[in-house]
Amino acid sequence: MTVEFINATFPLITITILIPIVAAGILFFMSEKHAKPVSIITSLVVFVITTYMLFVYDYNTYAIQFYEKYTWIPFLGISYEVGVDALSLTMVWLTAVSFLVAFIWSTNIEKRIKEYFIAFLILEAACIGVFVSWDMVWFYIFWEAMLIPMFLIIGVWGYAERIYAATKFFIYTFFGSLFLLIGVIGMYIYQYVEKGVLSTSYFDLVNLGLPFKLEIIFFLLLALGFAIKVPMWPFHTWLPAAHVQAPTAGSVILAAVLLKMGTYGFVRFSLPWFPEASKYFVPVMFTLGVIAIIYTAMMAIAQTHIKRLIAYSSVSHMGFVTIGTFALNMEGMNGAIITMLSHGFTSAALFLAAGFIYERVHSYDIKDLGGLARFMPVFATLFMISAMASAGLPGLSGFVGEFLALYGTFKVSVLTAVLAGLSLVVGAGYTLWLYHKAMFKESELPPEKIEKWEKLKDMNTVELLSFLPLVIMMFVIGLYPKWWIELIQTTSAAILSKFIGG
Amino acid sequence: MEYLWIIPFSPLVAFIIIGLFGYKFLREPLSGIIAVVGVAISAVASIIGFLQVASTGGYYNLKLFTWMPIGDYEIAVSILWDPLSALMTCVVTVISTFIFIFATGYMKNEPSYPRFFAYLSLFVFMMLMLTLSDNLMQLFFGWEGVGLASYLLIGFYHHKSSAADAAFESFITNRVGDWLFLTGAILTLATFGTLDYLDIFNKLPEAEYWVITAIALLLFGGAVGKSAQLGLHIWLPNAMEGPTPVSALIHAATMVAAGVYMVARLMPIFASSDIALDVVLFVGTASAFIAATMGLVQNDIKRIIAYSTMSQLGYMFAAEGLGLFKEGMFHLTSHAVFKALLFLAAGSVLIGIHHILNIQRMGQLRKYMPITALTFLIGALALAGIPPFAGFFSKDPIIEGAYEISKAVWFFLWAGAGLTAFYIFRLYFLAFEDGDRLDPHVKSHVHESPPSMTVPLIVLATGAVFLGFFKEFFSNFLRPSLDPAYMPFLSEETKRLVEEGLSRAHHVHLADDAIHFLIHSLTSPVGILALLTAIGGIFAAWVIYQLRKIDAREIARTFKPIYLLFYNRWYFDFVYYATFVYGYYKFSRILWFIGDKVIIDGIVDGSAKGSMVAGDGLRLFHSGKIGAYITQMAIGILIFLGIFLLLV
Amino acid sequence: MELNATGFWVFSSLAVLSAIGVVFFRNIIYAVLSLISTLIMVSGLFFTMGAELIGALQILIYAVAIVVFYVLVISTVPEFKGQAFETKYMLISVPVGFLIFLELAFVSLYGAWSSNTGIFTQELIQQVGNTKAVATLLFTKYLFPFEVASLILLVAMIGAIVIGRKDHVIDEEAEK
Amino acid sequence: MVPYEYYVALSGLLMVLGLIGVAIRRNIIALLISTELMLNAVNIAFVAFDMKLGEVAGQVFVFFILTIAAAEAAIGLGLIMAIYRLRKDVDTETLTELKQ
Amino acid sequence: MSVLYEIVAGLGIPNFGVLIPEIIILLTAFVVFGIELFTKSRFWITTATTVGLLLAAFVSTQIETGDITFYGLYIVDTFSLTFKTFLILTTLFVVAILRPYLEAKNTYYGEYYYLILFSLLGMMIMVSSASLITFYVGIELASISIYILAGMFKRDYLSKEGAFKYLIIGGTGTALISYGIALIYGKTGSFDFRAIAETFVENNLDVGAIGGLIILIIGLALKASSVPFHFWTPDAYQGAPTPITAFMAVAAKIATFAVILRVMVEAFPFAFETWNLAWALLAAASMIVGNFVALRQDNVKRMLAYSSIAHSGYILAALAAPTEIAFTALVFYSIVYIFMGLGGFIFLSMMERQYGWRDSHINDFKGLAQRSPLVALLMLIYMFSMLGIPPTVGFFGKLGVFVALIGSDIWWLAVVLVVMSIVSAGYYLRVVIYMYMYEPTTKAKVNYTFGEIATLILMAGFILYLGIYSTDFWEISRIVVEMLMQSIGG
Repeated sequence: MTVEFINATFPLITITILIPIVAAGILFFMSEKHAKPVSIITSLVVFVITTYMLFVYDYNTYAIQFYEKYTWIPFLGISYEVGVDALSLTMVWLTAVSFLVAFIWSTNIEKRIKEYFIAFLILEAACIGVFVSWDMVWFYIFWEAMLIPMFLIIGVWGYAERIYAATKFFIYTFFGSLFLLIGVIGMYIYQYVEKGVLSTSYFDLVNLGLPFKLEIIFFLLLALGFAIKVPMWPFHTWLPAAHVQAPTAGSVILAAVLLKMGTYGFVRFSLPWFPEASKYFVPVMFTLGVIAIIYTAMMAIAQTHIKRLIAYSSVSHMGFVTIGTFALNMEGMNGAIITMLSHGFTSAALFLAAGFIYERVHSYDIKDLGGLARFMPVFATLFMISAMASAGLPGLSGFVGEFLALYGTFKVSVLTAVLAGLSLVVGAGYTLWLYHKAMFKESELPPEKIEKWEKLKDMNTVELLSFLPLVIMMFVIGLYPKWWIELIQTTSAAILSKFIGG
Repeated sequence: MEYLWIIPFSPLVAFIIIGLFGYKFLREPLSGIIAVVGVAISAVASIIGFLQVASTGGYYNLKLFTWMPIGDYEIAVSILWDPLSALMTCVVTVISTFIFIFATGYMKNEPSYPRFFAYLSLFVFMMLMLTLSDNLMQLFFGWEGVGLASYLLIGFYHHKSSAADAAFESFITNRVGDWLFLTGAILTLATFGTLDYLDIFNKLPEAEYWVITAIALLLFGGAVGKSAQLGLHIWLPNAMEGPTPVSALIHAATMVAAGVYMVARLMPIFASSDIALDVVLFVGTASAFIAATMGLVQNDIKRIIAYSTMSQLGYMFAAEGLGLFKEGMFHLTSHAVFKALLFLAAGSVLIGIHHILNIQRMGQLRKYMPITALTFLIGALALAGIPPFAGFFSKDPIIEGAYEISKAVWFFLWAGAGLTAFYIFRLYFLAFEDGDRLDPHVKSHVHESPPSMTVPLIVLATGAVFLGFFKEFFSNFLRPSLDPAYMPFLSEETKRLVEEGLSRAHHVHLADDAIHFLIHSLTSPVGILALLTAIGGIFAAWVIYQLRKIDAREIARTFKPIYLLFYNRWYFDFVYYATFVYGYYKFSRILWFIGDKVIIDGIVDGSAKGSMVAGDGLRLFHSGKIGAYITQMAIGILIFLGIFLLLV
Repeated sequence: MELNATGFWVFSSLAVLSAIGVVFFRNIIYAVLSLISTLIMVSGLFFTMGAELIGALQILIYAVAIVVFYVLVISTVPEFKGQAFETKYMLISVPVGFLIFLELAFVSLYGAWSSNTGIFTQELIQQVGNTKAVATLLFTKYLFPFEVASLILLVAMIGAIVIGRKDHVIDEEAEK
Repeated sequence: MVPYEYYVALSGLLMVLGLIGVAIRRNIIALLISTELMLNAVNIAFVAFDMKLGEVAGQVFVFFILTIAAAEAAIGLGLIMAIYRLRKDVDTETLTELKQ
Repeated sequence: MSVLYEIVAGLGIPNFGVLIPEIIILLTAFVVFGIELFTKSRFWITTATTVGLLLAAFVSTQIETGDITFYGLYIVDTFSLTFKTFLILTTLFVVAILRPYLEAKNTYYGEYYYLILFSLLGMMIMVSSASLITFYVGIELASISIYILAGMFKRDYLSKEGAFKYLIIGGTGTALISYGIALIYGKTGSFDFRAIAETFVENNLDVGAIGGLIILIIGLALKASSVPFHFWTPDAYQGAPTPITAFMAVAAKIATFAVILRVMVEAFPFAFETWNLAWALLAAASMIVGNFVALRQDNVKRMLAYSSIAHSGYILAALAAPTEIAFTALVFYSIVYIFMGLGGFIFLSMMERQYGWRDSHINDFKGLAQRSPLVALLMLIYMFSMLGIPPTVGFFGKLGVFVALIGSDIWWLAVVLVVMSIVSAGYYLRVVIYMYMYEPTTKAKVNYTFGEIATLILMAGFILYLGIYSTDFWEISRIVVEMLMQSIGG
């Protein structure tokens, strides 16, 4: 894999990472009332910058663009190295959108406002950092740094069992990432011993030519870290716990951005670094992916807690990303990336919807809900679109990625694709089950409750503003995926260059 | 012919306008009018297109824009305008127009009036995307889209549990079919590298037989779901929870017909595989018969018609399985007309008697609603296959053709026809004739429906009467799409392959001309038998329900097991509920508890607890007593020193 | 030489016996007295090895100065009434100790110890005398540690005073 | 001449006895005494090695050990006095407020 | 006579020039002693100590040319100077927060100041030692001063109990170290590291050599509070006045690690296989026991004591590999541990003065973030740094150790380190959880003096700054280790 670099004339990416941190620092010394506007403006600026990058990015040839590199710790061969390719860029952009949405939504937060926004701003910087870092140590720094604010967000602003959930989230992911770290260090040492190069740069580690046995070991070490983050079955149990307890905006970020880090890791590192091991583990990954899709779909339908249901659905969707990635062909890879992007929007929207319902009805239990569609038609419509996008309705974002991933997988393993395709049924099952129970089906509730709900207000401007971008994106991706596929095409090809040649 | 893009997008525009401004600005009459205008524009456009094709022949393929590139192949949003799609589009738009007009009357004073018309427009848009598509992906888009729209429409009264449940059920059941369909589409893409029909057809000779069979069967799986054929039919009767125009729309012309249309559209694929045709035939025949038996004993006015739909769709599939694609499509067309008529008439009845659905509680409605009764009667006669109504000309060729090809199939189709005549007239007699069982309170309000509803009834009734005589026109018209010898877009090789596949229909020699056909069937024994059976069915219904010579309950008691089997819909619903609904849910709950909570979380939380226990255990060594400390250290020294002395 | 060997066996056996006494005498006074005995025996061993200066220091510092401390403290602290030994530790640590001794003995007996590498030689020491040799080394080469050792004693003195004294100031405050 | 190894072994024995003393005694004064015993034991080894090496550096070290033993004894006794004053108790088994 | 004269005359005069920092510390101690004796002015005692320390730190950074002086007993090189500077700075921070604590606890003594200085002097001698004798007296000067400091809490029984346990077990350790030295002396006939290194070569490692080395290692491990010789640590740390605990946990630890590194590398460079394994075992045991037990502590001070045992394990794990990068990692981790350790204990020392604070029980932390966000944030940074989460410097400490271990293929220890790091999350997070996720029981704001808050912010600042840009510290560590390796010839 030979890579070209287009150096940044202006350190745009560094600035993008720094903006939220600086804003958080400033916020620490400001009064509470400034927290909301400052954060929203900050995320808006980040959004504008990343959108600008999205348009300036040249997707015709594969090159790392907006590339910056500075020596950092020469003793250990660590550099500061950032840049984007289409995969990074889409993820960064997804991050920017998700945070913008989360910040807009969070204007209804009343408890410990300043700390809340500081935590989110730092989280934003860390999330962007993960996707743009090409130096493994920096990647790891951002990867881990994001645990701290997320831990606080779940633990401080969460619900009753927040401490258990936050701790579980933290320790579980920490567990995975330490093995990831060992794996990376192992490769780094191998490189030093075999080639005499002391570097943690991605581009130096990518062409190591490891012996097969070592590939397997390192693949497993890295995969453990990524699999927990994704989360793949059977490492998924932290996710429902964390989602259930996290505040709405926290869930949004968790689902939209944090889960992507795991799949991003698989795409970015596992495949190019360990081509042989990746091929070797394809059956395992397919099995896990299919289990994730079907088993967690069953888990989802067994839930009565809205957020837990959506959380399980996330695991299920991530199964598509897994199988798409390990199909090791262009369609699968494009599908995986598009699914990542799409899931970012749909799951964010669904969690917003859950939060919205809680705002109005003060319950997350679908047994307490029913018939809300009648009182809140606008919300019902947006929720319906999100649910359908999540269930993979053609024309909305979810389908594009799933179809491509399925097609890519089908070319490799028919059985996997057929079983994964079953998600069309079971996925629609739990999504509509949720919608059905919460929004329709009014008659099972006591009438006095319904009477109380007559006064429920439909979405206000702020809520609409946070919801709309997501819904628009679902349509944009779903109705015109061509643009996105062209954007990521060269990147997918580059990532798969060791598998499909060229 | 670029104007064809108007056809799908005019309802879409209507949908968007109503969706955005419906509640705020348009409200009651205006939303409906916009919807009607939207669909009417499509209807006009499609009729123009239809006539153009009818006059010039040939086909027209328009690519609107690329949706998604997959490798070298680009999936495009496009229009394929040939006789088949033209016919289907016309049927959809024209029937929809009447249903829309009817709905403006039916939905009067409904609070969610704009929403209803928005959904209707969306539905039509999706249906048109389906019919106009030139590739499987766009077809699937429309396919799923009508699923969504029907979900929304069936669940229109979503505060009612039954409606919400029915919508949910319909969507999920459809999704099972869609799963198979999508798999088929993916297999197609993987095999042929394209999803465009025309390319697929021309590449057919290159593919292996079993691959084509698999593709055909998987795609047919989708059709089974969408057209509510046996196995995935359970949603259809429950879908009657939607407002009646919806039932008419879904059941008459559009959604359920999509499966039939799809099989006809992909005729070369199906024709290339015997097994596929046999499966289509089998499923169609079984559905035709079983649905008819189920319809015999229902009491819900709309459900009876629903079962009849399922049954009639079975006839269409059976026709396709027999290789009689043109006959299948013709039956689809005529069925669309008279089924829409029946449903709308039923809707008119329901408006009149305030939504009492049970036919046992109706009676003598003809007195109060003469137009409705008459139009319903026409529809019923058409359905029963009495000449000269449309149903006769479209259904009888199927039964007679079946006789030429397979006696077993013919037997079930023939028996089904008898049952059809019986149950539809059972409905007619119980509702419109017979004794006066109406609630007196209701009776004082019964009235004939307003013109917005009766006019469509009359128009459709006219259609049901005369449509049959256009048999020859349709046959000729459809030839460039369904007769391999005439199909312009097929390569020679494919033509040969397809003709070989359709050879089973070769010894069926039925007259295309309506009059000749009528004469022929009145002279041939098979034709006479079929006609007599239909009349016999009507007669039986008359004897039992009008004259009351035979007690229906007595028959039920005598054949109790069979009655129960029919009444409980062959226990399909029961078994499905027990396994796929309740069983799946319970199994999921148990799996959640055991798999996630006990095993996985047990390990995860267990390791945390284990650490705590280890901590507590190790704590005990720090007893605070110097003696204990030194003793432990001494042990440490002993072991530590020992290890290294041994290593030296 | 014979004298030295006899001296070794006598002093060492007595040293071990008194050491056992230090450990196992219930009465703390006896233990202290045993300690004195051990120290004197050890100093006797030093003499048998020809280390006169250290032997003398041993008696001076230990047997006289330190043990007096102990006696003083014991006289302040009343008689110890509890059980002298903790049985459970005894059961473990005596055999463990024995095994450690075996290890140490193994090390001592089988270690290949080096001989004569330093500045001094046996002859030289005999020539100038042990005391002179030690003293010369202590005040030349090992002057720095010697100074630090003095500092340690200073610190220990301060420490003993700080810790051992009564906190008058606080007591007064408490009375207020 | 008695082999110097015997002296070293003897030093080990006294060392271990001191260790056992610290482990089993309950009177904190006895603990301190046992510590003294251990420190003393080392002295024998140093002098014995001196004998073997024909050196005197070991004896210099012994001097430092003596100093340190004295210093520790001083502080230890001070602590014992303080503990006794605060608790009126010198039993290791009961002076265990800091534990686990 | 003449022979002795020759010997003495050949020795020459020692170079006092390189001893200026030590002399300054010694003089400062005596000055403080004098002030305490005559005026008892607390202000002047503090000022004099601070000025002396600053001066010493300044001087120690100014010494450029090292030397081996006092007849090969005392070495001043980059290694020792670096550690001395950091030790002096550590002491400075402890002194900066000492007075408010002592006054609040009614345990003020002037003696604290000069005993700390004496202890510091002992540590400086330790890290500068070129001979086992110097090392021995240094470690004893430091230890004995600390015994006293730990037991000086006025009228506080716990302090005495802790100090007494420390004394007895530390005395045992001293005896073990001396015994080890005796055996090594018997093996090599010398106390000088270089002379020892010449004898401890591969074909000469018999029972005696290994026995001596191992017993010395046991003694050192005891001083470094490594399991299973750690038993004094929690008790002594908990009993001692908290600033003194900070001093013990940071300065004494760092000096011990430094001296362990020096002794191992300079005196036993060719016995590395033995001590690698020895330290690996000790490190693993320390990590396991320290972390597991810390998990069940409700007293945060005691928890931090166990955590410091665990950190000994992490740091000593670097000694499992005989490579330059491992030693560098050890030096780096030792140095940066100063910031975390000081931060944590100084935080406790500050909090102990607050109203309603019961001996640092975990419940006292409830809702601290709402009472004083800044203070809670600082503690959060320390906790995450100890846990090793980037962007704090604790991560780089562990990263270095990981690189060292994996670089030498010691996977098992790396895995133990990983698993134990995860276990450690359990108790570090607990503190954060109590601070941030519980409601406060009191509304009182935290009062602090300028010295305390400045120190805490400085520590947190360093942790974050180094978490992002640790290049300079890696360079320092690298140079230090390079010098150390050069002295034994690579």
